[in-house]
Amino acid sequence: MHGMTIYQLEVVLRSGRVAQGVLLVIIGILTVYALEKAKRRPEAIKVRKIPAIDAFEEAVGRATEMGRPVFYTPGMSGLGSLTTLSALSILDYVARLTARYNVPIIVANRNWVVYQVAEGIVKNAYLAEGKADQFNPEMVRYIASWQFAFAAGCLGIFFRERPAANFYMGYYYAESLELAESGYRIGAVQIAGTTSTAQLPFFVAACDYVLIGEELYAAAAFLARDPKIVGVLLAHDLSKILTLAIILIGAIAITAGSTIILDILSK
Amino acid sequence: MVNFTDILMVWISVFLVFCVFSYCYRENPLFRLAEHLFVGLSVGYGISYDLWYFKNYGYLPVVYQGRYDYLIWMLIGLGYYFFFSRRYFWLYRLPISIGIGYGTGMALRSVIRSDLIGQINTTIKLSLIGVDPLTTLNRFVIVFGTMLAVVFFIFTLELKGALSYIPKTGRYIILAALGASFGNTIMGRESLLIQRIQLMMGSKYFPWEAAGIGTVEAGSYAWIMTLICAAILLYMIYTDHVKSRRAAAEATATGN
Amino acid sequence: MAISLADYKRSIPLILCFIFGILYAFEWYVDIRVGDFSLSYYLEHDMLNYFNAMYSVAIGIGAINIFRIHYRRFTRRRKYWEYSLLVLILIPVMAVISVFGGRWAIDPKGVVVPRWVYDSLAPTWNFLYWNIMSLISQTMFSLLGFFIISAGYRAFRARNIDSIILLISGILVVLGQAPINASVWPGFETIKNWLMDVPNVAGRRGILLGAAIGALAYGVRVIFWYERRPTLAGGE
Amino acid sequence: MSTWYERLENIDPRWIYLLVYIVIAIPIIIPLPSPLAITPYTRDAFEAVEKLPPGSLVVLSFDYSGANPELHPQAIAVLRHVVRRPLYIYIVGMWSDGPVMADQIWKVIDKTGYDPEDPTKLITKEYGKHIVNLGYLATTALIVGVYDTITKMMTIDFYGNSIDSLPLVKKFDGIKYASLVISFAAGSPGPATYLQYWATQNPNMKFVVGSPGVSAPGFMPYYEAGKLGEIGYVGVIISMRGAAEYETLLGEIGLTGAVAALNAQSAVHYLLVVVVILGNLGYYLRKYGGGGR
Repeated sequence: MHGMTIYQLEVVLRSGRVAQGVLLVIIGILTVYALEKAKRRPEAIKVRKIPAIDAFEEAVGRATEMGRPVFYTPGMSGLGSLTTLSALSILDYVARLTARYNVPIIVANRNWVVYQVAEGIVKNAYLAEGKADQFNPEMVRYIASWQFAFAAGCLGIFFRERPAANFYMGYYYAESLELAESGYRIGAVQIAGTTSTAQLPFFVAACDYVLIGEELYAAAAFLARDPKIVGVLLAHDLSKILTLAIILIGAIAITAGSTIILDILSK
Repeated sequence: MVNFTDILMVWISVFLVFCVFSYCYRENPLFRLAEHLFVGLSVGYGISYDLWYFKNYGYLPVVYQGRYDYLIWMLIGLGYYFFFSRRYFWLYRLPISIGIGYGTGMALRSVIRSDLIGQINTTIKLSLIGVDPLTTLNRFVIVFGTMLAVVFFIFTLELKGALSYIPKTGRYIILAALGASFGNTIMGRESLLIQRIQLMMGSKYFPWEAAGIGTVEAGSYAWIMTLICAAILLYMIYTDHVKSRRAAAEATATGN
Repeated sequence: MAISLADYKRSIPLILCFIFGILYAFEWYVDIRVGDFSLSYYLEHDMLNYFNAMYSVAIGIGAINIFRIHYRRFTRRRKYWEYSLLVLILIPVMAVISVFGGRWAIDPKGVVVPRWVYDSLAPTWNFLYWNIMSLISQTMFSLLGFFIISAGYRAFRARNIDSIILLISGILVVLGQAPINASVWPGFETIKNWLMDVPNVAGRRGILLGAAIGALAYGVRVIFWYERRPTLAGGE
Repeated sequence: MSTWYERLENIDPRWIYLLVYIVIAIPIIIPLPSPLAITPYTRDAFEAVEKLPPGSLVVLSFDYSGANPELHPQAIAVLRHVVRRPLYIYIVGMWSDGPVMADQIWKVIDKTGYDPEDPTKLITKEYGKHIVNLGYLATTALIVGVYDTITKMMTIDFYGNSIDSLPLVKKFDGIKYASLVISFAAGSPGPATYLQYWATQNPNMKFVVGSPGVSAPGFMPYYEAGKLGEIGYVGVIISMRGAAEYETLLGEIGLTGAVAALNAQSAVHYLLVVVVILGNLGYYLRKYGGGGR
C-alpha cells in the first residue's frame, strides 16, 4: 500500500456564486418547460404585437417593388455574444424572405467567424426555399475588422448598390448612427435591433422600427414562425415576473432595514 | 524655415479628412478612394496580427515548449479553411460549434452575474426613504421606473383597459432614458469633430506633434489645402447642378 | 430535442456545442476536483490556451473573402474596378510591411529576420498606420458630429406622445449640456443631472434586465439544441 | 413646389451638415470670450496660484500621456499663469510622457512674466534660473527622495544638463521648499501619491489637481477636506471646461483653445435646439395652418 495515493472526487460549490447558479438553473428549467409546453399545446401561448417584427416582411416587399437589394448586418460583436447569435437567427428569416421574393440580399460582416456562419445561414435559407441556384457567395461579405473601416465599407455599399431595406441587428458601437443616417439618406426602410443601451437612442432617432433590448431575442424566437419555438416567450415572461418579485421584495426589505435579499443574492 | 515634408504631411492629412467629409455631400470618387485605402490597409494590417497571434499562441508553444497537445487543437482549427471546400464543408462546423458552445456558456454566466443580479443589486441597495422628500421621490422613480420598464417587455400577457397604462408608462420611461442619452452624447461626438475642423483650419490648438502630423508651424499652412478642397467641392456641386439641369431639359424634351 | 448519430455532420457539432456550453456555464458555480486536478482551473487556463491555438491557425480568412470579391470585380472590369485594384495591391503590400515592420511584427528583435529589415520598414509602417489608417478612422468617427445633429433634427419632432417624450427629455439634456448655459440659468444643469440620474437610470436598467433575460433564454435554447441555425449553418 | 414650411420640415441633411461645420469653424477661427460661469473649483485653483507670495516655488506634475484633450489645455493655462506670476517653477512627471508634454508647452508658450526677485519688473523667464524640468519620477524612492534633496537623487535634468549647473536647483535643493503642487492627472499614479509622501511631511504645502471629467467625482471628497485645511486639494480644475474657465480667469482668451472649443460646443448645441424648433414649426404649420391638408 505504500506510495499509493487515493484520489477522491470532490464537488465544490464556489462561494459567492451559488445564487447565480440557482437562478441560471431556474431560468433554464423555465425555458425548457415553456418550450415543451408549447410543443404540446402551441395555441395556449398568445403573443402581443411587436410592430417592428411585422415590418420585416413589408420592408422586404418594398425592396422587391423597387427592384433594389436588402441590406443586413449582424452587428459588430463576435460569435461569443448572444446578441450576434440571435441576429444570425433573424438573418435566417430575412434570407428566406429575400429568396421567396427573388430580391438580392447583401450581408455585411465585421468579424470573419460571423461572416462564415452568416454565409452558411443564407445558403441554408436559399436551399430551404428551393432557390439554391439563386444563392451567390458575393451576397455575404466580410468588410473589415476595423470598426470604422467596416462603417466606411457599409456607407460605400449604401450609395453604390442602394439597398431599399436595411436591417441592423446585433451589437453596435458608435457606427450605429453612421449606418442609420446614411440609410435615411438613400431612402431605405430601416429596422434596427440591439441590446446596446448606448446606441439605442440613435437607432430610435434614425430608424423606422427598432427592436429594443429583449425584443431582439423575442424576434429571434418569433421569426422562426414555429409556434413551438415562440413558446419560449412564456419563459421570458415568467423569468421577468420572478425578477420583478425579487426587486419588489428586496426594495421593501431594504426600506425596512433588512439586507436579506442582497445577502441571498451574494451567497 | 519650415520643413517641407512637414507641410506635405499636413496637406495629406487635410486632404484625407476632406475625402471623408466629402461623403456628407454625396458618395464620390474621393470618398471611395479613402474608403478603399482604409479597407485595404486595415485588412493587410489584420493579416500581420493573425500571423503574430499564430506565432505566439500556436508556433512558439509547440516548438519551444514542446506542447504537442496543441497540435490536435490546431488541426481542429484548420477546419475554418474547409469553409471554402464543397466536399468537406461540414468540418468547419467543428471549430465553430466549439466556439459557439464556449461563448454561450461564458455569456450565460456573465449575463447572470453582471446584467441580471448586478442590476437587481444596485436597484435594491438603497432604502426607498431618503434623507429628504426629493431623494425619496427619486428612489421611488428609479425602483418603480425600472420595474415598469421591465413590464413593458412582457410579451404573452396583454394588459387591457386601465392596466394597459402600466406597460405604456414603462415605454415612456424607456423613451425618456433614450432621449436623455441622445442629448448627453452630443458633446463627446462634437469634440471629435471640433478637432478635425481645427486640423483643417490649421489651428495652433490642434495637437500636431502628438498626432504625428508635422509641427505647429507646418500646420499653419493647412489652409492652402483646405482652400483647394473647398474648390474641389464647389466644382463637384457645380457639375452636379449642370448635370441635373441637362437631365431635366432632356426629360421635358422627351416628354413633349 | 432529438438528434441522429448517423448524421455525424450535424450531430457532432451539436454535441460539441452542448458539451462546451454546459462545461463553461457550470464550472463557474461548481468545481470538480480530483487530487490536484481542478476542473474549473483546467477550463479557465489550459483549455483557453487550446482555444487560442485552435483560433491561431486561421490566418487571413476574412482577407481571402475580400480578395475574392475584389479580384472578381477587377478581372471582370465591373463598375469601380479601379478601386478594387487599389485594394488588391494594398492588402499584400500592407501585410508584408506590417509583418516585418509593424506593431505586430513577427520578429522585431531580429532573431531570424535581420534587424535592418524591421528598422527600414518601421517608418513606412508608421506613416501608413498613423497618418493614413488612423487618420481616416478618426475622421470617420468624427462624421458623427454632423450626423447626430441631423438625426436629432428629424427625431425630436412632436408627432405623438412617444416622440414628445423623446423630444422633451432630449432637448432638456441638450440645454443642460451647452457649456454657456450654466451662466444663463443654473437650473438647466440641475434638470439635466436629474434626467441623467433618475429616469435615464431606470429606463436603461429596465432594458438591461429585459435583455439579460432574453439572452439567458436564448443561450439555453442554443445549448439544448432548440436553436440550431448558427451551429448548423451551411448547406448539406 | 413645396411651401416654405414644408421645406422647414424636411431640410436636406446636407444643409444641416454645412451649418454644423460653419458653427464650429467660426469660434475656432475667431477667439471670442465666453460668458462662462466660473465654478468654485476652478476659482479656488486659480486663487491658490494668484495668492502665492513673490519668490515662492511651485511644482507642476504632468501625469498624463499624449496630448490628452482634457488635461493639455489645463496644463497650458496653468503653466502660462505660473510663468506670468513672480514664481519659481519645477516640472516633474509621474508618467514618462509627462515631462515631454511640459517641454512641448514650454517651447511655444509666452515666457514674459514678473521677476521673482523684483515683482514689479517684467522679464523673460529663463530655463535653469526660473524654471527647471526635472523629468520623469520613475520610482517611489525617487518621489520620496527628491522631497528632501534633489542633487543627491538626480544627476541630470530632462534636457540632460547637469543638475548641479542649474541655479534654481542650487536655490531650492528639494521639493520641500515648494508652497504649491499642481498635478494634471489622467489616472494612476496620480496626486494621491504626493498626498501620501509629501503632504504628510509638510502641512503648509498646498495641492491642486487637474482632472478629466470622469475622475472628478473621486477628487471631490479631498477637495472638501482641503478647503478645511486638512490634507487634500485646495482646487480642482475639471476637464476642458475647467481649462476654459482658467483661461477666462487668466484673461488671455485664445491661449489654450479650450474657450474656443467650448464656444463651438455651445454653438452646436444651440444649433440643434434651433433646427429642432424649425422642424417642429414646419410640422405644425403644415398640420394645422397648411390649408386643409
